[in-house]
Order: sequence, then structure tokens, then C-alpha cells
Amino acid sequence: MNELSSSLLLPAIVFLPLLAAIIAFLIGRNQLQGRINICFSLAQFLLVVLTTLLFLHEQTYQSERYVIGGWGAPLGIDLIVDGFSILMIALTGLLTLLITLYSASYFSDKYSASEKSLRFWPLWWLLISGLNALFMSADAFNIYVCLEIIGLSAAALVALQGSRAALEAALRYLLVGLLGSLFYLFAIAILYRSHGTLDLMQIAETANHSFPDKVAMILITIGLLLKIALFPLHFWLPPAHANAPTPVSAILSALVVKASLYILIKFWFDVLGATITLGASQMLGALGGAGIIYGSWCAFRATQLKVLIAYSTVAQLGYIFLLFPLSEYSMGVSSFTGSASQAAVYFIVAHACAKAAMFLAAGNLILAQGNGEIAQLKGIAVREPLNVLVFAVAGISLIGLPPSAGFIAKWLLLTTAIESGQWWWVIVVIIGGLLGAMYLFKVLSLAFSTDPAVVESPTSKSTPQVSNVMTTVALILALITLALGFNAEFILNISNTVSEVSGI
Amino acid sequence: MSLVMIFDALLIFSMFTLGWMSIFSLSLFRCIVFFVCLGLLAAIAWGRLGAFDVAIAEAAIGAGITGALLLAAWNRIRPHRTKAIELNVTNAKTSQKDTTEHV
Amino acid sequence: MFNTLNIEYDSPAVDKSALSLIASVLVAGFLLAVTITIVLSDKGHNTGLAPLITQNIELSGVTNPVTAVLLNFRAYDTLLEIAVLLVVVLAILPTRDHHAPFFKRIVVSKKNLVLSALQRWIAPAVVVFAGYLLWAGAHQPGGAFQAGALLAGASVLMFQSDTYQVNYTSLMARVLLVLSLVVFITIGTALIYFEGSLLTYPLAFSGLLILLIETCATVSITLALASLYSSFIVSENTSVTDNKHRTIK
Amino acid sequence: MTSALLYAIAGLALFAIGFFGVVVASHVMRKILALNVMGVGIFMFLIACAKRNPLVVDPLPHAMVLTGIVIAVAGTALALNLMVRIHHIDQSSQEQSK
Repeated sequence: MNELSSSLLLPAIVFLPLLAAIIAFLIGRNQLQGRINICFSLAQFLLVVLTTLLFLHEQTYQSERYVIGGWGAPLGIDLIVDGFSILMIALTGLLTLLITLYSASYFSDKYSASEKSLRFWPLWWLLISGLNALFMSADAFNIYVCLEIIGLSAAALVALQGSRAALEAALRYLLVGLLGSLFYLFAIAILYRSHGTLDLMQIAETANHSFPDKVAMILITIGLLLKIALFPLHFWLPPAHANAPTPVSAILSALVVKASLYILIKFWFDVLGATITLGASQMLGALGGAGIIYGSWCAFRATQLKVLIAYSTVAQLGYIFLLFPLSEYSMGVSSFTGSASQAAVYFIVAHACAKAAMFLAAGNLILAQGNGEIAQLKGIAVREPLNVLVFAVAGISLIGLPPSAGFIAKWLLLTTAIESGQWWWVIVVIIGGLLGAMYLFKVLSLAFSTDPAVVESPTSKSTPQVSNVMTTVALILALITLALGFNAEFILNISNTVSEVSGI
Repeated sequence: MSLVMIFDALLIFSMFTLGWMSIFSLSLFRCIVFFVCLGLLAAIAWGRLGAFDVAIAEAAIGAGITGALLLAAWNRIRPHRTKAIELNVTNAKTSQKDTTEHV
Repeated sequence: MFNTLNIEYDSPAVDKSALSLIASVLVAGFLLAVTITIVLSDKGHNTGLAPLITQNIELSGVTNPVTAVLLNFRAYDTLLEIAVLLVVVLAILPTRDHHAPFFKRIVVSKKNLVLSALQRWIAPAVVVFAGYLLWAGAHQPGGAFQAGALLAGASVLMFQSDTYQVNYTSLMARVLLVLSLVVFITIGTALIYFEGSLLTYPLAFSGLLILLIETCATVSITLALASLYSSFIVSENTSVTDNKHRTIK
Repeated sequence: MTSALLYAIAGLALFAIGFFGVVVASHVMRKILALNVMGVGIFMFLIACAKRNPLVVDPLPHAMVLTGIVIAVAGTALALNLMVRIHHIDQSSQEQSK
């Protein structure tokens, strides 16, 4: 029994957001609401930092279990943290803090009706607690419950916007999410039938190449791919992410799709690793590659700013899926270690920060502009220089240009692809990068164009000024993205230990 | 033994039929009614399998509350009778068909 | 398959695109064939966790194994499940009328005999039976969810007649809605202090604590389910035009 | 062929019917109903699995199903609510255009 697993910290990470949700629901329409929520997000962040430091301090680099109820694995539910989940929890804590700060001013009376904020805060905290619970869960059925918390609250948050498009997107998102969870639940039923336990590690011990395990793996993969929105199943993502309120879009793109991805990676490499075949991983990689090309192309053709960013999420998710074929080759055995997984972990972190920054900046630009048409952004750099800067920095990271986290991630991916002799992925990555540059520079060149006639006309209207807090938060996120790129060595070391740890 | 098996087979067969009809029936109202019946039959089947807790819950929540929610939602989205008549003043036959089918 | 979300009332039951039809028949047939092969071929784990649960049932404080699993062995799942219910309530509840009273009785001149009889005779019986289910949940089939569902059913009956109205956004209702979650979390974390681990009930009090949690859960679940139902009803009654149509009918 | 096996296969068939319905049915409410039918199928499979050994009934799947039923109701309610709200918007825009 070491410090972390005997302490209060792990359950507190789940329960603090729940408590915040309850309090936000109880106090209702109150002047202090924004401040209370900021306090909670600070407390949450401190908690997460403490947990991370404790985990790194112990330096055992092994997964640690927290036994709930004193029953132990097959009977009760355990929480488990390893390097990967600690990283995801830390990411969640950081983004929660920043986006909460952003939302506190986004949902103040100035910009939109406060009716929305009454629903937003409790749902927001429930979403966060669902994410945290998911990243720590070691129990297959518990993961299902967490997935449902995340899916339902995310759909409800998308519906907050209230327009017909948003409601329809939310409904589609909800139905897809429910379908995905049902597939997952079905797989769990099959797994329980053949293994007699719900604990992931115990399933992993007895998993073999048998037929039921394979079918369970297929069902889990289909269900989670629906929720992750890999290429042919991505149809729900752009409308949902584009129509949600800005902070919700940010968290959806940055973390919510990653949550399902986290579970998929866990099953694919740790739990049911025995069942995967070469062909299956190549197929996932191919879908990822197709997603990169298709998503980038749709982003290039988008006319709305947020739709563009949402399609870019589809493309970026494709890169992460290159992990599956590459790690298979590089390691020979399937476990979540090696350079491919390192690249994937790095990609997840880099994309989360860059995409959150980009959505927040885009939200600010849309607020300043009054609508989300890309064509109307002409000359906006003059009025909103900081937000355009944030957009540019995040874009650089997404394209993968040097001083950014995205560059390191792509570099890792490319070197892994070359080392393993799968040069065709290199072509896909490079084409994806070029297309990414195309759609992002399309926006940026419009923003920086200084056609005086165009610049004059919008400024004559009294458009609302974007509050400083909102710009600052986006700026901080962009700086974090840059810092992740500049401190490449340091971050690589951490992610190295992380990926060493996250095998069983 | 065989009698019990026949009962099981009948139960399962009617659940299939109800499952199909609760999705593909002609009018939504019938779909909902069939779904509630499916829930009740499921409760019986689960009682057969020794899951009495779940049977009670399914009858109360799965069939009862879900059925009430579905009916309430159906009531909100169906074209109301009076409106149908207003719209189809010229075509009385359609409105009549409407009423017989939707109620 | 979800690209067009159709809400036209009189639309045909089936999408007419042949591709999705064929594809889904194939997928569904494949699923069915594969999984049936599993069921037929695989003997699987014969008893699951049943022996382990019967071994530990003495230590759980209740004798009904399902209640033991739900509220002791896997209480964490149940806690999160109540949170799921709260998510939906939050998403659906109207946000106005924060200060209106929690419970209101409206005297209606026109009375529906059947409904009022149902209210007078059946509703109390349902309440008593729900209480029995809750109490019995410790040692035989029954428990918080069943009792809550029954009570919610009774309240659905109440709202049908418009005689009673509950304002689900009043402070009282909000407190009751989150009551079970608060109690659950409080007990769970307090037990860390006393017993060293989350939701570890001390043997002497486990039955009592489980009953306390179940009682609160019943209240919250009742209110949650009833509020879900009423969210489909309330806005209809408030809109004037719909009422007119009703009187014509 | 025990009756538990029969029920397990029936559950799988209901799941398949539900999946077919989700993809093919056009109206949202039919899709929601189909999702619920899928759910009933899985629950039946789980409960039949709990009864594989005729002497022992495994209570864990029962608890899972109880949790699942409540979650299914929650999801259904949210989906129906969104559907009704979309319908409401459509209707009011129709009345305005008249």
C-alpha cells in the first residue's frame, strides 16, 4: 500500500466535480455562480496536480489500484491509475481550469442569456466527473456507466444552444452515442459470459485467441469507433461540434472523443490484446488515413469557421489511428509501449491543447464578428490581433510546423513509420499536413488581408468587444501548445516514462 | 418439461413479433403500445429466468415509465385532431382516416 | 443512417434507400449468426461470480444478493448511475419559476370521476406498496429503483388530472433531487475516514446505512422520473392553443 | 438445449432486430424504440447468462441489468425531449410562414 492508492485523492478527483455540479444546481441563479465555479476548478486543478506529482514522485511506474468498498477486484470495483490515465487526468484538470475560466465570462449576462448558464454549470461538472471517473476505471461495466454520463451530458450541452440545428445535432449525437454504448454493453455481456469477471486486468489475464473474445473485440471497436467518429462514422461530429456553445465545442473536441479513444486503446493493447490481428490494425490505420484526407478536404471546403475546425478534428483523429498499424509492426507484440504509442500519447495531448485554443479563439472571433462565416473574416486581424494570433499558433501546431507540440508529435509518427518500413503512412501524413496548411492558411490569409474598404465597414457597426479573460485563456492555451513544442526533450522524457508505465 | 418449453417458445416468439412491430408498425401509437407489451412480456420472461428484482423493475420502469414518456412525447408530436380537420376541410375523408388511425 | 432525422408524423416506417436496407440486413444477420455460434459453442464461465457473492453475502448487511451487489459490492456504479439520472433531469427541467412553491393543489370544478377515484384509492395503496418494496429490498426482490418507479407511476397518475402540481425547479425539489447523491457521497467519503476506503461499510451498520441510502435514492428517483414525465406535460398545459383544442375534443 | 440457452439466443435476435430498426426506420421515435428493443435484447442475454447453471443464479448480471434499465430510461427521456423540442421549433416556424 503506497501513498497514492491509500489516500483520498483518487476518489476526490471524481467526487469534487460531482459536488460542484450539485452546488451549481442548488444555488441556481446567483451572482456568485461564476466565482464559485472558478474556485471549484482551481481546487480540482490543485487536486490533479497533487495527484500527478505524487504519482511521479513514487517512481514505481506501475499501475496503482484503489479498492472501493474493501471488496477487491472481481466482486467490487477498483480504480486504477497508470501513466496514461494520469496524463489524461492531468490534461482534463488543466483544460477544465482554463475552459471554466472562459465559460465564466462566456455565460455571464453580457454575451448570452443567463438561462443557459443555469443548465451549463451542473452539466459541465457532471461531464468532467464522468471523464475523470472513466480515466480511472478498472471495471468494464463501470466504464459503460461513465460512457453514458459523458454521452448524455455532452449531448445535453450541445443542445444548450437551443437553435434547431443545434438540437438536431444533439439528437443525432445522442442516438449515435446510445448505439455505441449498446454495442459496448453487448461486448461486456459476452466477456462476462466467457470470463466470469468484469475487472479489466482479470479479463486480460484470461483473454485468448478464442472466438467470443474476438467478437467482443469487434463489437467494442465498432461501438467506440462510432463514439470517436473515425472516418466513415464521423457524420455526427461536425454538426455537433460546430453548433455547440464555444466552451462545449472545445471540451468535446479536446477531451470527449479522446475518452472513447482512451478506452479503445486500453482494450486494443492491454485487455484484449491477444485477439487483434495484423489485418485489423492495418484496416484501422487505413480508415485513419482516409479520415485524414477526407477530413482535411471537407475542412478546406467548409464555409463556417467552426465547421472547419470540427472537420479538422476528424482529420486529426485519423493521425492518432495510425498508432494501430505502426505499433503492431514496431513491437511485434501488442502492448501500449514503444515509439508509436509515445507518438500517439503526444498527439493526444498536443491536439487537445491546440484544438481547445483554436475553438476558443474561433469563438472569440465569431463573437467579435457576429457570425461564423469564413468569408466575413476579412481583415479581422486588425481588430482582434490576439485572437488571430492564437488561431495561427494553434493552426501551426495542427499542421505540424516546427516550434509547436504538433511538430514533435508528427515527427515521432513519421520516424516510427519509416523505422517500421511502412512508408505509405508517410505519404498520408505529408498529404494531410499539406491539406491542413491549405485550409488553415485560407482562414489566416483572409484574416490578415488589409483591404481598407473591407476593414472599415464592420468596425462602423458597434460589435461587442470580447472580454479580456476570454482572449487571455485562449492565449494561455496557445502558449502551452508552444511550450510543449519548445520543451521537446523534457516532454518526451515524461511521455516516455508514461508509455513505459502504461503497459500492464 | 415439454409444456414449459412450449411456454418458453411461445413467449419468445411473441417477443420477436412485438419487437418487430414496435419498430415497424403503421402508426407510431401502435408502435408504443407494442413496445409496452414487449416490456411486460420481458418482465414475465425474466421472472421465468429467476430474476424477480429485474422483472419488477422492468415492469415498472421499462414498460411503465418508458411507456408513459413515449406516450406523452407522442401526444406532443402528433397532429392534433382539430388541426387536421382545419387543414383538410375540403378533404373530409383524409381527416377521418386520420382520426381512426391516430387515436 | 442518422443523416436525416425525420420527425414528420406521417412518414413511412422505413427509409427507402436500398443500400442502407441491404447493408443493415447483412450486418444484423452477421451479428446474429456470429453471436449465436458463440452461445452454442462456448460453455463459458459456468457460474460467474455467484459463489463469491454467496460467500460474502453475510458481510454485506443485506440478504437479497441483488441489493447486496447494487448497494454494497458495486455501490460506486449505482452512485454514478444516479448521476446519469441527474444529468437527464438537468437537461430537461425548465429553468423558470424558481420561487414558486414546491407543491400546489388546484381546485378544479370539473372532476373526472375515474381519475379522482384512482387518485383516492390507488395512489395511497401504491405508496404503501412502494414503502414495502423498499423495506423488503434487503431480503427479497425489491429495492430503491422499483419503489421509486412505482411512486413515480403514482405521481404520473396524479398529474393526469391537473389537480396537483409540483414545481420541480423550486429549491425544495432541487434539494430532494440531489438528496441521494449528496447522502451517497457523504456516507462514502465519511467512511474513508472511519474505515480507510471509499464506501466501505462497517459490518455493524451496513444494513442501516444501505437502508438510509436506499430511502434517499427512492425519493430522488421518484422525483427524477416524475419530473421527466411532467416535462412532456407541463408545457402543453401552459400553452393556450392546445387547451382550446382539448376542450373541443 | 436448455431454456436459458433459448432465451439467450432470443436476446441476441432481439438485439439484431433492434439494430436493423435503428438503421432502417425513418422516424426518430422509431429509432428510439429500436434502441430500446436492442437494450431489451442485451438485458435478456445477460439474464439468460446468469441462469446458465440451472442450480445457481448469478446476481451480478441482474444488478447490471437494473443499472442498464435506469440508464436506458434516462437516454430515452433525453432523446424524446430533444425530438419534441425540434418538433416545436418546426411547428412554430410553420405557423409563422402561414
